Amino acid sequence: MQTTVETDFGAETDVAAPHEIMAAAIAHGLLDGQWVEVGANLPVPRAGALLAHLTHGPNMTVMIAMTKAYLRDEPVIDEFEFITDVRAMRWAEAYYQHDQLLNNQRHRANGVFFCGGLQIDAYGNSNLIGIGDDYRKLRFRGPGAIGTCNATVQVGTWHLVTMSHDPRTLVERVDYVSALGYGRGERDLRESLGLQNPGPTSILTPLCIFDFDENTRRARLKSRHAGVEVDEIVQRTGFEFAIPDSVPITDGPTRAELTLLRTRIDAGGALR
Amino acid sequence: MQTTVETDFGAETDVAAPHEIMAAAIAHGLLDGQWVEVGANLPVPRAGALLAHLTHGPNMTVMIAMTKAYLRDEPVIDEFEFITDVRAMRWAEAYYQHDQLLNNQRHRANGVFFCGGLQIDAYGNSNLIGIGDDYRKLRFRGPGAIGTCNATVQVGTWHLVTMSHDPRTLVERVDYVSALGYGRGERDLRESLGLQNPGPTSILTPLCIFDFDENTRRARLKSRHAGVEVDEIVQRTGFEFAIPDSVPITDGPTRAELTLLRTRIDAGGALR
Amino acid sequence: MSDVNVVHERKSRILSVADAAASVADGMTVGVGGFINSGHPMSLVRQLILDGRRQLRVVGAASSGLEVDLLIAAGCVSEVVSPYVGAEGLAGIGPAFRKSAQEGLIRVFELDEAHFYAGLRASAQRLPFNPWRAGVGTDFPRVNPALKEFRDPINSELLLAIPAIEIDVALLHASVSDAYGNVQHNGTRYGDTAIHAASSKTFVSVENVVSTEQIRANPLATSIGGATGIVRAPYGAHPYSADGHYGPDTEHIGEYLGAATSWLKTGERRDLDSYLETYVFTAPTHSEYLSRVGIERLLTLHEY
Amino acid sequence: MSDVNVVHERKSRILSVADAAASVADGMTVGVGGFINSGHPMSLVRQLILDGRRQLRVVGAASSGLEVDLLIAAGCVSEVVSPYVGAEGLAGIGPAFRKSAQEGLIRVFELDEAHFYAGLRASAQRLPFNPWRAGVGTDFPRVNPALKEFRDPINSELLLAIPAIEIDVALLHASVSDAYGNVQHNGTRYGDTAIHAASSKTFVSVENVVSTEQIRANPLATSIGGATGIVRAPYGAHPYSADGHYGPDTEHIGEYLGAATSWLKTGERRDLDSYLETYVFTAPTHSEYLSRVGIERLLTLHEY
Repeated sequence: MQTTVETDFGAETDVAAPHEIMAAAIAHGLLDGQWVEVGANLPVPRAGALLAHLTHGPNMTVMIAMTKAYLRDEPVIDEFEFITDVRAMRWAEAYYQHDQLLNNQRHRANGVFFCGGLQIDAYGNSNLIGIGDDYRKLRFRGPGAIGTCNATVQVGTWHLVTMSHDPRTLVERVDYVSALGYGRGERDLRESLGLQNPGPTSILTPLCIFDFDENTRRARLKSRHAGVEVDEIVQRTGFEFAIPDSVPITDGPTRAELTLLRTRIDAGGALR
Repeated sequence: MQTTVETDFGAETDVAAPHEIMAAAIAHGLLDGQWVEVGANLPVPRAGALLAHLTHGPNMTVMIAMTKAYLRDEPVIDEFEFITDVRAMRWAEAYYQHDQLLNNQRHRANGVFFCGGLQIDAYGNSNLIGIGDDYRKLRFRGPGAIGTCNATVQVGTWHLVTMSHDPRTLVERVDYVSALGYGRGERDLRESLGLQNPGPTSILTPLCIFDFDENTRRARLKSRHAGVEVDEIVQRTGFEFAIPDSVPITDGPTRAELTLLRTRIDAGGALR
Repeated sequence: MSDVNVVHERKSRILSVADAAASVADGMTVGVGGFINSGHPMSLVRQLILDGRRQLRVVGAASSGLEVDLLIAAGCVSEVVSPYVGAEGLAGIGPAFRKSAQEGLIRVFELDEAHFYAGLRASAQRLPFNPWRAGVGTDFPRVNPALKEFRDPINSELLLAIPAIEIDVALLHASVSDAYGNVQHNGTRYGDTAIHAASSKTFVSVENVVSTEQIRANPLATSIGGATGIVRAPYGAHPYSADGHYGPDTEHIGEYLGAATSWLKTGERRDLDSYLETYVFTAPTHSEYLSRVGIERLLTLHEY
Repeated sequence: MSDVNVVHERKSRILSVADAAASVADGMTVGVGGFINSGHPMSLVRQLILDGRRQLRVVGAASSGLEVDLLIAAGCVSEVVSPYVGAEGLAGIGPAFRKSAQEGLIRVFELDEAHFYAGLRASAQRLPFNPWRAGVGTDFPRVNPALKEFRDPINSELLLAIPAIEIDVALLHASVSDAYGNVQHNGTRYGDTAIHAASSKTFVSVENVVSTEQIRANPLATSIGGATGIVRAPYGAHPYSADGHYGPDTEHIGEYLGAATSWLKTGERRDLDSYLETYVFTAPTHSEYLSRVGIERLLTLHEY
């Protein structure tokens, strides 16, 4: 699989940027018919979801700025700075009143969610609460969990995602678990807690993709993005992880996908 | 207080019918600013609520066919056979989506409710479930409690009301309590159960009004409608009740109220 | 980019009455929307009878009408979950409901409308239960032990635990939808969206299928943003009203009531079987049913 | 019948910013509507600061913006109930929120947005709690012991009990209302109706007061059918957007953020005090505030 593609239309360069590779990897993992949130100010998951929608997801339910949208007929899809941007409303087939959305979780099992974190750990737990041993005196107070605690329980499939591949973010153990991954790797933890999905599928970063060992539930290297060496990943990761004998290159955008990204989804170039 | 009034406008006769007296008694007990349901196919509470709205209740919130309405400007207010009659929508200032209404009980404390029953007992309990000792083999299966169990807990004020003043309806003890009044008269029963209002205020019938003794919580005769003798009430009631030395006549409609009833609220004559 | 952008097209969710009803199997829990004399998905209800469905747990509306009574009369029902089955002034209590409950032919999941929505909400929230206060001190937990008294874990107050009412298939009727399941009701929607939220699948019959552009012109009106399937059914709520389209056909409702009441009073099913024969078994499609009713009658219902 | 029919007239619910805010006393729980950078009732928020309110328990939106940060910066707040306080791309975390939480100047009622709505719903339903599953196995019950793990009374599944979030006064901003408190939002309404349902009183500032006839033309749009009071406040959400009226004033938001970030980074309040002086204390009415912002700036915000 070729990840840097040559193209002479729409792109300033024919090499996919790391964020474009992340978006393509997200898109390739999405299935037609799934329900996916397109957050504001989260350009990579946004682009990945829209890329899937435009390529193989005509029946995906795309939630954009709290509206339900079908965007395959839009020549260029605006990027919004704010989730409250009313420009999304012109596409709306329905509104998601926020409190009612949170009341209606049964149909969310068809959903896919991308969970960020101040810290993400080796067992796929996420922390948006803060950093520091004493909760009453955090060294760094986070913004709060938003809806990550709940979404990671209600959707059918979820991934962790970070734009900061560094040892402060990717840690052995989060200071506070605000979204539960695999705990400390206890066997059948999520099942015993009655949580409906099996846990996070992967951690997506600008360098690589981790998945989780079926037995230990620890993150392990699944693929590295084109141009990234394994050593760099090891150095910039705060937890130890298994490395397969041969580390494949992440399945990045095809030429046509890169053009779609650059001309219709990310015309503003947020990913480059 | 004069309950049969002479009038030469709008009324076929100047004597208030029993149902008109009931409606007036309901109206006199309602306060401006209260929230009151105007049910379909419940002509007496409907007329009472509307009479209060037209006379002294411009700030009452009137719920009619699941809409919020202000009806003082309507020359003649239609009577609906069905709660689903969309003709009410032309007055709607808001819709009450039924499931959301049932989610929003905090603001209902300002409400007044009229609770019917297959049976109503001496302690103000109501039964809409059925009649018979064996629940699995009822002699008479009722329609179900609808929302009476909940409404009689959530509103600030409520009354029992029946159109059938007979010993089968007004019984010593209901076969099944579907809306709780004062139980068997236990002291502080409702308070100990955490129920927010103090219990039913009265039982309204075509013959009389009962209220409840502050100590025993049993129904006692409060007033008789014009033309009704106490003996008749005793004979047609299935429970024993205290009778004051002097039984006042129910405070029926004034001449102006009777005209309002007959010309604007009950033009079809359902109460006569 | 034609290689990636035109392969798949958005799938229409429109299907036939029979195909929608085929999602219902014997023994399932089926939700039926509307409210008393309005908004019931009657083409789908009749199809369940035609299909000979048995042992259904029927979750009616918070106030159910005679659509539930009809299913009982046709022998499809083992249990009814609803706080009310009747027809207001036309019939205080559904006759087949009354007879079948009295004789133990069906079970009644006895509850108040607040419990009803608490149970639906639990299903929508994927919870085993929701709490409710009203009902403590009444006979509800005695006649329906599934409503369990408990002490709340925070203040130790006495409450009822209402178990989740999980619906396999919801059948609703609405004003319009596009081909992709974006449904818009007229009016207050009754409890239809709560039934939908509690259900694994939702099929909605509609008076009109409209363009997605029309849906997008007023997204606030979209009551269900993605029904499993949409059934074309003009007059689909007949003999009940469809808000903004037509009123109830009280004469036809009276015809059913007469037949069902005769069964209640005499034990004789002849009138009821004749009703089912005329309006279901020998009129096995929605259009045949409407022909049987007659266009003249239908045209009289168009006011408000 | 004139003797009975004209005595009382329907009371207008329109009142001034100051009179609405006067319902808030020190120590109360105050709900503030909107969502991140949109729809906050800023004339009312500034009035709380002007009035010198202290020790407020502030229930922000499920995603709160800098309106909560501003109240914290002004010393009004003892506790924040919100799953998020920030400004998306403008500021990942509210600076005054961050500083005050880190230094123990405020408490944070730590919870997820699902818990937030479960707690609001409990208040609206007059229940001591509502259950929720997500959160078991996380650190939420440890850092916020009010979220209590328990076994459900039906299946013994492990759940969290979320206590009722009871609000004394809710402050919201919407598009229009009539004089009688029939409020209509544009757009999705965010969580405003849930905050209203959990509150004893609700005051709503609106861009326009409209006739009841206009309200009646589209009752489906009525989001709150009877607010306690209505405040006339064109540009009332500034510097945040008001859906369908104007976009956010990112320059003004940046001015606040710079001042608050300076306090966070240096401990020096000078810029923050200067902001408060300029836009609150020396501009004590909504129109004086808007004059300070300047009509030229306001007119640039009218797109979409």
